[in-house]
Amino acid sequence: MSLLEARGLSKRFGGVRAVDHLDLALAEGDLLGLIGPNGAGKTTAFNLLSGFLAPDAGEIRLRGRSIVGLKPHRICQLGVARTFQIVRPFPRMTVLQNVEVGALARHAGTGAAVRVARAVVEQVGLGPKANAVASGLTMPERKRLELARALATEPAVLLLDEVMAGLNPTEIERMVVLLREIHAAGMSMLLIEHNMRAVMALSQRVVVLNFGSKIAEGAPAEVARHPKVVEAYLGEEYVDAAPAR
Amino acid sequence: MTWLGIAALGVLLALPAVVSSYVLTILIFIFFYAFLGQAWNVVGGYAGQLSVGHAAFLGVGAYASAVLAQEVGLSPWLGMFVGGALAGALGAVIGYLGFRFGLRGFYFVLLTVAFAEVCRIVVNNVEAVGGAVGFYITFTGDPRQFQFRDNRAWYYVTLVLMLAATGIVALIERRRFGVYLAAIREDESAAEALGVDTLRYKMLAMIVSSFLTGVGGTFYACYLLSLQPNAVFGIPLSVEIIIRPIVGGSGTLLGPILGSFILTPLAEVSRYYLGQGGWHGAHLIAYGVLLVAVVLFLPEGAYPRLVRLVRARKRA
Amino acid sequence: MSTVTRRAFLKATAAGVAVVGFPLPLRAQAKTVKVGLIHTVTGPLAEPGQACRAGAQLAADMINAAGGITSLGGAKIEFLLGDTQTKSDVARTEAERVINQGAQVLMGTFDSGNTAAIVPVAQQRRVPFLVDVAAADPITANVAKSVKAGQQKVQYVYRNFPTGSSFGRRAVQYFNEIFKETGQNPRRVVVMHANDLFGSIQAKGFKAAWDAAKPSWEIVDVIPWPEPPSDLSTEVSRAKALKPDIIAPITRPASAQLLLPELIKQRVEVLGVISPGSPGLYEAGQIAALKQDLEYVMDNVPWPNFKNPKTQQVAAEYRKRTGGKTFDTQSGYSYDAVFILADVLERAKSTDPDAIVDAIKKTRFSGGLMVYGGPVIFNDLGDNPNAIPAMIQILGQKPLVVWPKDAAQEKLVFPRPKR
Amino acid sequence: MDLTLVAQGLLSGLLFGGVTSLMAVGLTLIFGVMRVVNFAHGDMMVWGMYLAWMLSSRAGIDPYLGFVVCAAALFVLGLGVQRGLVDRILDAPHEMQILLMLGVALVLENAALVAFGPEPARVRSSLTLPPLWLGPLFVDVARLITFVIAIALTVLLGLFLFRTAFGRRIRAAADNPYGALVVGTDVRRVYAVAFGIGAACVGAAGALVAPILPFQPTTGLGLSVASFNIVIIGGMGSLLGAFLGGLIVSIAESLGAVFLAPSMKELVSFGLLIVILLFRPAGLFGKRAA
Repeated sequence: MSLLEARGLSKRFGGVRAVDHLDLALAEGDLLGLIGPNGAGKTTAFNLLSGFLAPDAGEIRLRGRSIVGLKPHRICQLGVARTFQIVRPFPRMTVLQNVEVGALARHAGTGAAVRVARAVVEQVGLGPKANAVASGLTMPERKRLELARALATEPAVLLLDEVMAGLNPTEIERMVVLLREIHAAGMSMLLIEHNMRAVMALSQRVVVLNFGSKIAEGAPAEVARHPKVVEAYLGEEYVDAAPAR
Repeated sequence: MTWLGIAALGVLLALPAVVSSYVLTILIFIFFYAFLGQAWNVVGGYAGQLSVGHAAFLGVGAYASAVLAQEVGLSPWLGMFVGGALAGALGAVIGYLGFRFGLRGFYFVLLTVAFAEVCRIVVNNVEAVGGAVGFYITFTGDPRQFQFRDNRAWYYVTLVLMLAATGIVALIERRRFGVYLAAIREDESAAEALGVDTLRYKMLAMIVSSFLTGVGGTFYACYLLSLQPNAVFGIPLSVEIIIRPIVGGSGTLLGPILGSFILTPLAEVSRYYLGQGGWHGAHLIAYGVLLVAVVLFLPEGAYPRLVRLVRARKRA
Repeated sequence: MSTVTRRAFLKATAAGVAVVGFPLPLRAQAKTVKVGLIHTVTGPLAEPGQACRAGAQLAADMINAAGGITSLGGAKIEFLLGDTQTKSDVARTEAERVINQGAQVLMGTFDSGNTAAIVPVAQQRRVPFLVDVAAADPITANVAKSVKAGQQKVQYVYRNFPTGSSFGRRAVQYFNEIFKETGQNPRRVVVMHANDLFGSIQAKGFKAAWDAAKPSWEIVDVIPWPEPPSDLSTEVSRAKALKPDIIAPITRPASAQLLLPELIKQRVEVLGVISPGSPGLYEAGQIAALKQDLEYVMDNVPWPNFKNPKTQQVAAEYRKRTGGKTFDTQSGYSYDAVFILADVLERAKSTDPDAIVDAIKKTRFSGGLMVYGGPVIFNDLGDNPNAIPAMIQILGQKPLVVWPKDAAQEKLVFPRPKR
Repeated sequence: MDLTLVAQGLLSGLLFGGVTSLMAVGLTLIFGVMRVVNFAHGDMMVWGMYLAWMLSSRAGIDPYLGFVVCAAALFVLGLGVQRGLVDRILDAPHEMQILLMLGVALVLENAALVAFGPEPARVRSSLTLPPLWLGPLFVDVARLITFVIAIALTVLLGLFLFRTAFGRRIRAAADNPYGALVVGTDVRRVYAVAFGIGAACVGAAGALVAPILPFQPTTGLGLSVASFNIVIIGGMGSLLGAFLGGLIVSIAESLGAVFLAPSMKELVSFGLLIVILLFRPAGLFGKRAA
């Protein structure tokens, strides 16, 4: 049984099919990359999976249980955590407090939550900044904070929306290492990424979206050669540090 | 800090022995508005849901306990909780409608203003509670009826109200509830993504806030002995309730208290010095200028600024 | 506790409570009687509150110029001024402040709610409180009730102003007398009133008195409007559709300026416009603004007795001081209250609160300038049953008393002439 | 129910609505461009009224002409308030913006009290013609003139915003401040002018209503709240919404006075507001919810 599975997932905005009959399956311990040109429907797919949008049609199951129609906070409590492409730290709270909010999803007491938060902050390498106010962080630090908060909810699946965007090559390298560590510790991940090198380096499998539909799926190397994928990316500039949309 | 708190509390406890009834009255209103500000702070400060209709909760609480006391003979000691519960229920209704339909920012402000105005207009037209003439409470000075002959008793009553509300807020602040409220204030969607049931926590904040405000209504009724809809449900009172915590620093534990200790005496002083001559209204101009100055020079509120000053001094 | 230690203490705690700089009580200072004069000087009721203050100040100046309170060695009346901002919490604080500054008597406040907030201060601090203007019955009645029930020993709150219920009774009585006098037989009366504190007190009192008296005419509808209104044209259309013989409006100054022109514009044909009690309808400013729209309108208000030559003089002086304002209900009653107070102090020969209360209870004062039904006395509720309104009518652009007959300056005109 | 009465209520409400529309248009412009809620809006209007009153009583200028001067004066006031105060707090938390505007409102209200005293004032226009009668219905000429001028001013404002380069910049800034910044508009200048125009609208509205509506220094709060209602009902930031919303609210209250106890008539507009907030928070004519 898949850990997280979507079948026939569809969402329209007006006349536009943002996501069209998408099937996705993620097994325990998977690290699946979700790629596609701008506007392919990747973020919409995330919003559907995490409950921020309700699908027009289709089914989403977490460990076989339907989570369609549940509120985002409920889905998070069930074990699906997400990050936002445009990071949304709680600006006037410290790094530790930011992460504590995530930890409170599993630990009702603030004492336990703070302990978990401290550990996660260390894990993502924000230890020295634990008591800094979030609004003062640099972009790479914010990306790590975003990741840390999601991790602190102790999810079964982590949905990461372009955590590399806006980072320079060195920083990307460090983020890749960090994600590998987290994955190695047993975390299942679904990764939206614009940075091809990072996706190829991290993912075991890649799903390619275009105009809301899946056009290819498979190991990174084969997908990259897929004619439909090549066509979809034709004319699309992809550089290492592709800016956020 | 702890020692400072204990010393301050000691001074507050001892004050009635040495100051005049007039100073006591000022302190009573400082405490009372700090209490109301603290109650508002739960939803308006911590949760960041700006209600400019809190007078409605005060009014409901005040009318409920006064009418029950006068018509049914229920002691306001119990009536204050009935009033609080009714205010809490009204808060739940307003909160549910506002939050369920996703009203944020200015839309929520106007929803709360509109509900308070609806209450004001309705009560103005309900003859059973006196309509626009208002509801008058007999002065008995009987402690069983929540009335006191001595201002010192009122002083301790309001001091307890303020400390109790502050204690409740302190408890909330340190718990999951408080952390979640702050997260909601900062970024609601992000909080939702981290497992925060935002609707539930905003509702809880609204209910706690309106309940406390409703409890305060009983003090208003029994201390001032008459209730007029335009006064207790009016926008000016809602504004009085919110300005102190905002000036002091909304979403901070001591902000409402500090704000009240700043604004109430300043209003008093400016009324005294500017209210004597022929320039009726000059003192309110001064008060308005003061509010503007606070926004320009203390944009995060007085308490956070004070904390930064103290820290800077310690470091130096 | 001595003043010195109190001052020292206050200085020590000044950071917390910015009260340094308030004059402290100097009770020992001789030759003045300190009166806390607290009115609605700012806020929505600023206009009548300022008139009260001006009337009282005129009276005090006159008393002081004539030698003050003889029995107290020529003590002068000194006012400690207070402003309630038309808010009850401020009213209570102001009362405490003036008492702290040494006020031996309180007067005020125009607004019934603000007045009620001062009542417990007067009772607790044992400072006699003479209400100059405020109509809600419970202000005094509630104190009398608790004294009767033994919850209070002494009543310190007294009022020289018609109460809401007495207003209504007089209005119905005058309506009947005027209809009889002029041989008219109107049937349909439409009451239109401002739904604020004073307006609804008047409307309720009028309706209750009408229910009790069962006169030959009928109140066909009561149309209240929110005060201040932004528009009254629909209300007037509604009244017109009821085919009234009499429009009985209860207005505030602002709503009068909307209502009366609207009645003319919409050609509401009635025998007369008779108000059961509208404060401010007769102000010089109102007459200037409303001009012919106000002509022949009658208003049942507490009013100065201009048949008294003294009233004429005082009114002229008042006009001079205030830049052309009419000596009216508010200024007149506050003026009288100060003279009643002077009379009380003369007889009390002391500023001891209980001596003052005793003297108040024994008051029989006939020097008032308002229209009274007899000398000023205080009944067991603490009210003056002889404080009565008079029917005034705007004739030749002047407010003139037309009823009761013995106070009438001019013969009343009813029904009003057709335009 | 008397049909004449209903028709009269409709007509009176419609004619009065012209001014409330103009007032709301001013507010919606300020909100749309700066996302700042002008709690001093009603008090600015009261100053427009007092200026009209001074022009009329001191210089003999009829308010139906004097409104131009009032609009100009309020434009300057609005510009000053924006440049001196609002401009500094555009990024401040909402509660600080509210506090600031409440402070400004308090100053304006009490400055009027000090300057003009508490008595209700009213401006006399020399154009006091007898009402027109359409069968059983009457039309108050003062209201008719006010209505026509108010509508003309709104149309002019619309033309300015939609047909001139600067107007387009204001609208662009309203749609997306960052976008406008990128295309090189001097956003601060646009903001100041937008605030000025918003204040000028309410100044003109004040002058135009002064012959119909008596006013006091305390009149402002009620007008502010009424403007908020209209703007929400019509759709925040929507010019057309504010305009039609003003007419709708005025008519609704007028009919409320026919069908309810008139002292409850304000319930109609607040009830309408609550229903709109809950079911169509973008307002009747707004584009989308916040």
